[in-house]
Amino acid sequence: GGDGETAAPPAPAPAPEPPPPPPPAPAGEGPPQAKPSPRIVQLHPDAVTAGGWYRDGTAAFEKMAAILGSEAVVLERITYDEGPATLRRLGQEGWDIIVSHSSGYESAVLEVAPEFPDTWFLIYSDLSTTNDLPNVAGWAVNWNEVGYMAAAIACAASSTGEIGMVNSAPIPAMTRWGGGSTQLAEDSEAVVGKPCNFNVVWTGNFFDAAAAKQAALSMINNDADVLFDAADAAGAGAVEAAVQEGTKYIGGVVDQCDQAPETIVTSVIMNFDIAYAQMGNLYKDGELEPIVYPENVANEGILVTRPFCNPDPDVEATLDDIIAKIGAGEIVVDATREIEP
Amino acid sequence: MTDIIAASVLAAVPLLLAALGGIIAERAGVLNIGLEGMMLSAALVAAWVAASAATEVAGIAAAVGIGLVLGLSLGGIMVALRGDQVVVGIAFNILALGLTSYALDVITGRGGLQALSVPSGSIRARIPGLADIPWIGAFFDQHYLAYVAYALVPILFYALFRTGLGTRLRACGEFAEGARATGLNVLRTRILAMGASGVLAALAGAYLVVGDIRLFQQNMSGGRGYIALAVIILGRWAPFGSLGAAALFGASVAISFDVQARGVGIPSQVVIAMPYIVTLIAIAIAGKRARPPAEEGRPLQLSN
Amino acid sequence: MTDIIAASVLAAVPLLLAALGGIIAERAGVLNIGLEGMMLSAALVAAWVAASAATEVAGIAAAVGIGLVLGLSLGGIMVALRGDQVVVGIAFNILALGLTSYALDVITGRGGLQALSVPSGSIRARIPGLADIPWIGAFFDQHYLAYVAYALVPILFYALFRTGLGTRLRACGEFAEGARATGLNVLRTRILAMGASGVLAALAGAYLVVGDIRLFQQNMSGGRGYIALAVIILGRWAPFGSLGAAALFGASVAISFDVQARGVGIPSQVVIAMPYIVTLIAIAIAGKRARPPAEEGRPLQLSN
Amino acid sequence: MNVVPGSSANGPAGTGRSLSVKGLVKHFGRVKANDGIDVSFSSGEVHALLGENGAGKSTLIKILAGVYHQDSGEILIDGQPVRIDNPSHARRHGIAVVHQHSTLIPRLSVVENVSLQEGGAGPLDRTLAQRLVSTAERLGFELDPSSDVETLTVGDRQRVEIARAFLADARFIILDEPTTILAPTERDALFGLLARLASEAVGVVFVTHHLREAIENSERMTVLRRGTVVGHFKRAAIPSERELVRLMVGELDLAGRSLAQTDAPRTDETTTECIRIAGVSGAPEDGRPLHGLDLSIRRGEVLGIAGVEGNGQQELAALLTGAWAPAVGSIELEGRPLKNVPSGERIKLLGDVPDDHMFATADELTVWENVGLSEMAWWRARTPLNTRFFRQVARERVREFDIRTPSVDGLVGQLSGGNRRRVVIARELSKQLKILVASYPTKGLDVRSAEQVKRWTRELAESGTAVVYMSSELEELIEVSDRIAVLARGRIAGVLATGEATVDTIGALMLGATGVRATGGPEITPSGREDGPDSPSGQS
Ligand SMILES: Nc1ncnc2c1ncn2[C@@H]1O[C@H](COP(=O)(O)OP(=O)(O)OP(=O)(O)O)[C@@H](O)[C@H]1O
Ligand SMILES: Nc1ncnc2c1ncn2[C@@H]1O[C@H](COP(=O)(O)OP(=O)(O)OP(=O)(O)O)[C@@H](O)[C@H]1O
Ligand SMILES: [Mg+2]
Ligand SMILES: [Mg+2]
Repeated sequence: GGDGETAAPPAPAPAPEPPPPPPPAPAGEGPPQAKPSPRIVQLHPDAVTAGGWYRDGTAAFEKMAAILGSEAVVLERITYDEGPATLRRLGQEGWDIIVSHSSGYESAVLEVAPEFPDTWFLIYSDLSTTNDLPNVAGWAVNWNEVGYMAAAIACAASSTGEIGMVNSAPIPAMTRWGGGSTQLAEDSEAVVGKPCNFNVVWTGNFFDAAAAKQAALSMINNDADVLFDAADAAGAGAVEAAVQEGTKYIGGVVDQCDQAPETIVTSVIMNFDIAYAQMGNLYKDGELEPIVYPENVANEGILVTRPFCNPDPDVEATLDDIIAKIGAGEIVVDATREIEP
Repeated sequence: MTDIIAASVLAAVPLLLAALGGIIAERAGVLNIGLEGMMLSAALVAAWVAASAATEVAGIAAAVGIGLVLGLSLGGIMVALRGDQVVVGIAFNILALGLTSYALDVITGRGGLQALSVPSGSIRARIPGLADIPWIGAFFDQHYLAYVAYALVPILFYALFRTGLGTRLRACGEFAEGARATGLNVLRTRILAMGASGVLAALAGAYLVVGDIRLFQQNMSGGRGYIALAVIILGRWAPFGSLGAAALFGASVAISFDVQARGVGIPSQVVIAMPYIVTLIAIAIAGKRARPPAEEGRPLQLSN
Repeated sequence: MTDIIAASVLAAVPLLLAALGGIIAERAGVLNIGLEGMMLSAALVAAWVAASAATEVAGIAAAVGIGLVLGLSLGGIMVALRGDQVVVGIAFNILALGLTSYALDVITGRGGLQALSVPSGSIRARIPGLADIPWIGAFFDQHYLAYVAYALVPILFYALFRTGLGTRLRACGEFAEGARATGLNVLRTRILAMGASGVLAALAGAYLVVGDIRLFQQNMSGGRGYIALAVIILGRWAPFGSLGAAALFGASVAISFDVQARGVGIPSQVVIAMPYIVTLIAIAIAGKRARPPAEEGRPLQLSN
Repeated sequence: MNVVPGSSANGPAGTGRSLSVKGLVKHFGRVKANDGIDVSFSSGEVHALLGENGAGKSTLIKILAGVYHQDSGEILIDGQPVRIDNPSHARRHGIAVVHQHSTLIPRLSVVENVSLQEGGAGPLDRTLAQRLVSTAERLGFELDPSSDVETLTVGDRQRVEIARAFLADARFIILDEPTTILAPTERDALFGLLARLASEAVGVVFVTHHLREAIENSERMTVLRRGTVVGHFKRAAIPSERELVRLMVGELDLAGRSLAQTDAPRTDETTTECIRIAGVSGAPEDGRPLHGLDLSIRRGEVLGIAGVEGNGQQELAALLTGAWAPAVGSIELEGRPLKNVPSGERIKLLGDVPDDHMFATADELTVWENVGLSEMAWWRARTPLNTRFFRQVARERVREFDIRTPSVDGLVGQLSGGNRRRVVIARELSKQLKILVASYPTKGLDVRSAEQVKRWTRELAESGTAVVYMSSELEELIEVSDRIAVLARGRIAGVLATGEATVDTIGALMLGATGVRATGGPEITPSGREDGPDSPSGQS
């Protein structure tokens, strides 16, 4: 799995309907009021089966619907360029909550939200700003921590001290992911208790599994013995390389244990459930605020799957220690750090 | 119904602009598969410049500039260096896809944000009398670039078939040797035609940004440059024909979305595949009677 | 070093297979841009059948079957119905992309895992003596389809240049009118060549699945069908030439990954754009001297 | 009429002895290309087919070849009606056609081309090359089976096609204007070959516009006019040349003949120099080199260029028309370097009749567009393009140059070979030219048209244009030129004034040329590179 915003298929994006003239925005009105069972809808840029990111995101959205007593309506394959028109149509149709399950919709949300003050526009995975709009809120995953955790587990599980990451295309989530891993490598003596050398190989896209496999093989050939990826669907190729060469692998975004039970140590995952439950509960209680809610290790927005797919007490002990230190603020993962693509 | 017509027009305009660009190149004997990449690059530039300068027109002008440069450069590779037109075109498109996405990241430089928004302008220039006519009124309630596109149809028709310039351009596309024998500089004509082709493809890209979705997104041309190639064939390499063909594709897009919006349970993949199914069928039907310019796609190999 | 050679071979084999398929079609006068879509469709079928039957060979056989059917169908549209080869090829590729991902959803079931895994077999068939030779040993420690690919190079060379069949095929690609005047059935020859082309493209797709990543992923052909078109040009439409060109592309992939894995900080954009930049430069350089089959890409338009 | 019984031929039993057509009709739209043709060809006989441009000769041949299908009428072999729907039917019936433009595959070797008709899918027949060589020997020439066809001269290609047909047991070999593309020296060789074919019991049919050729080399002769047979003669009863011409084209005004009889040259040293070529060496891409070429052409003169084809004519034409700018040496138009003359101006001043109409017309454009092309100069063309004006001009040209086309809106690709040639000439000759470069302008034209072209050329010169006139017919050159320059191996071997130019003096200068044997006689030309102009170092 990987970040949803990266998986738009290079399929044609037919032009959307023309936007209707914006209705006059009623001045001075606050965020919309909570309703008993609001009409809620979730947008995906790809098929909901296109990867764990969408599948688990949909499942979490269904749980949110259960909290609100609403029906969960999911729109798939809304490419980003169709975003504004789709959001506008949904706004006109008077939906109460529109959750965009990809940060790629950010600009569309910021453009359309002012026209529909009675609708909440929520966005999962990242939001740089709400633009002070009273009906926009975001859940922003701290990608640096994702990379930091993956690298920490990899380093702890490594015997050669060489760990590697198959990266995809240099979009910000992916460069921050690598940035977190780099930081861990620098801190590894102190945090993990042994030095680890971290390398990254870029493949340039999110679909070429064969290229990802080659990238993984090239790191294995250069002595890496634990790998992880930020390559979405193509990551499966890297997993295949690890299976074939008998090296270890840290899953990402969703639990990948099923995929290669002998190879996956554990997975660093997004806690979709907690984020979507938060959306549902805040709305139900009328406490939803137009801000950016952080998703990180400390608030369990980022998790490591337990039990481990391949249990290793030493690694788990190190991991518990790191989680505790992050929670206590003893380890600060730099959220602005990116690797040079 | 008016909605569907309006949606069809919106979808048809970029196809039309790109197809007109393709026609110029193909009539001169160059197969411009690079339309897709040119649209995409121009769209990025349009969004970037419009966002920085906070004025749409600057964006359009910059897009036209980049279109010209790209057209002339690809024209140079394809014509002067005799690079294989198909491979050069496709490689350019893939390259443009990668580089525009990268440039987008660099330009926006924001964590995870993947779009360059154009300052909201008045997106439509409604023509008072005409826009009120039922049904066809939708044609006259569009972004001003749409009117440019409409106007280009008769202009290009006239230029191609009623001026010496156009006749000579077509001579280069039909029979390079013959054109050369009459003293025409086939090489120059073809490269310049590619330049003009790039300008029109750029207008198509700019239209997507300023006239339609008001922002730039990775891969936002979404295959329209390829569909434009089909539009050209269905339109028989003629401006008015392409107008009709573009309208047909536009309508098929609008209708398929309308159907989907009404909740008829067609899988989204099928809806998305629709234009290409339509393309294949249409091309297969048009095939027997289609007569491309005789030199289309051929490297320039003049005897002396 | 052996590792890099092995990696190069792994990357080169599907390019080689697809390029050989492309050569057959182009030598007969048909430009098969559909290689990409054929690879992808065949990869899906290979994964699906291999997974269901739990045997790799069944998957390969099914892929070959679908490749034949696709080749003949596209050949029919391009040759018999005279559909524009470029547009039909591209439209087919985009369609194949959409439909394979849709089929993947349907086959794996909604909510299922987005990949069809092939049961692990012995992925490599090591040839005892040869595989131990230093350096070139890597060539003989590959999946058996790689050996098929190697073998096809001399076989295709022989078939094209040393048999009556191949001579007739080339005649159709060089001068359709002349071939017809000699009494050849150009139409049938070209359609059959497309069938053969589809089979080889399918082998390329099957290799990606059973010989490389052991699973099917949406869009997993990843542009290899397009790069194969460049391989053909660099290889000058000849089997041995394409072997060399495919090796070049394979090595450029392997080396760029290896350099990154060693922690040398080359910008990823350079790495990513590399194959396409290499393509553009190579094509521009090859351009002046490249001599494609004279009829390549031309519709079959015989005087009545 | 005229169903000729089998002749003295002693061909294998059971093979076709006669090939005849009855009431053959073929329309193209409103054009009746063949309008009820009855004719019969016999094996063992050489049969000439004559007729003006557009008379329907090529159409008849293409029907027999299976390229076209007749609208009505029938084809009979030994009196039995046969269907010929495609070229393989024709071959099965033993009919082989050598079209005006070779149907050999250029980038295959000779033996590969021949193997195409063999039908086997497996390994190429290794004995084929040997069989081909011995067939050629039997027919009296040599060929190199392994060379690529694209490297062969047109003459060699013709011979390969003939050998191929013979090897495939063709009983009838039909050649469309085989001599049009040949140098005079090669023509005699061809007729020798045709005679051999006839002696091998093959029925030979050939089209020509040269009456003498037909008279000297055929046993039978059929004259077509406007799609019907207007005359049919046996060798014994062949009428006079003049009578043949009358049959073909009606009364011919041969006044043009006297044109060149004005002995005094109309130009002298004082007339303005129009073109000066000084020390040009080197070769254009894919061309053969010129060596230190110096040439001066004055206004109002026709400078004839003599020489065996392939000795620099093409390169000289490229130089004069600006298609090739030499690195060494200079070419000036009235004192200005030609490369400094803007192409738009060049189009106006310079007429170019290339040596093959295939390379000079845009076949997919209409007659009026082709005629007007030069007028529609890059930046000068009037906008709007006055199509009525251009059509009107084209209509005048069509009348003036006697172009046989249903209308000026017809596509040039649908005209007969000779008429396409006339379109080019009409286009080029109707400009206000400073220079005309005419490369073999009478190639493929019927007698009357060839006379007309010569007359137009003279008229143009008299109006002050400098004309460079290439021809392989020495008589024609002598007739039309004021001076004659002889090209041999990329050099000017000499320049002769009207008085001194005779077939003998010119021939002597040509001897240094590539591809000429000292005798220049009718012996069979050996095939292969050593005699083709392809070899810049061919022996002399
Ligand atoms: N494919 C075609 N379409 C339309 N008209 C045609 C076509 N082929 C030939 N014609 C017409 O048929 C007539 C006879 O043409 P044909 O080529 O048989 O003449 P020809 O006797 O060979 O003349 P030439 O000596 O000039 O070669 C001409 O008027 C020509 O324009
Ligand atoms: N209405 C028209 N439409 C298109 N072309 C035209 C028209 N009238 C003339 N022409 C073409 O334009 C060319 C130039 O026309 P014109 O005779 O006026 O120029 P000119 O005075 O002879 O030229 P120059 O001044 O160079 O000597 C002519 O060759 C003619 O064929
Ligand atoms: Mg003829
Ligand atoms: Mg004047």
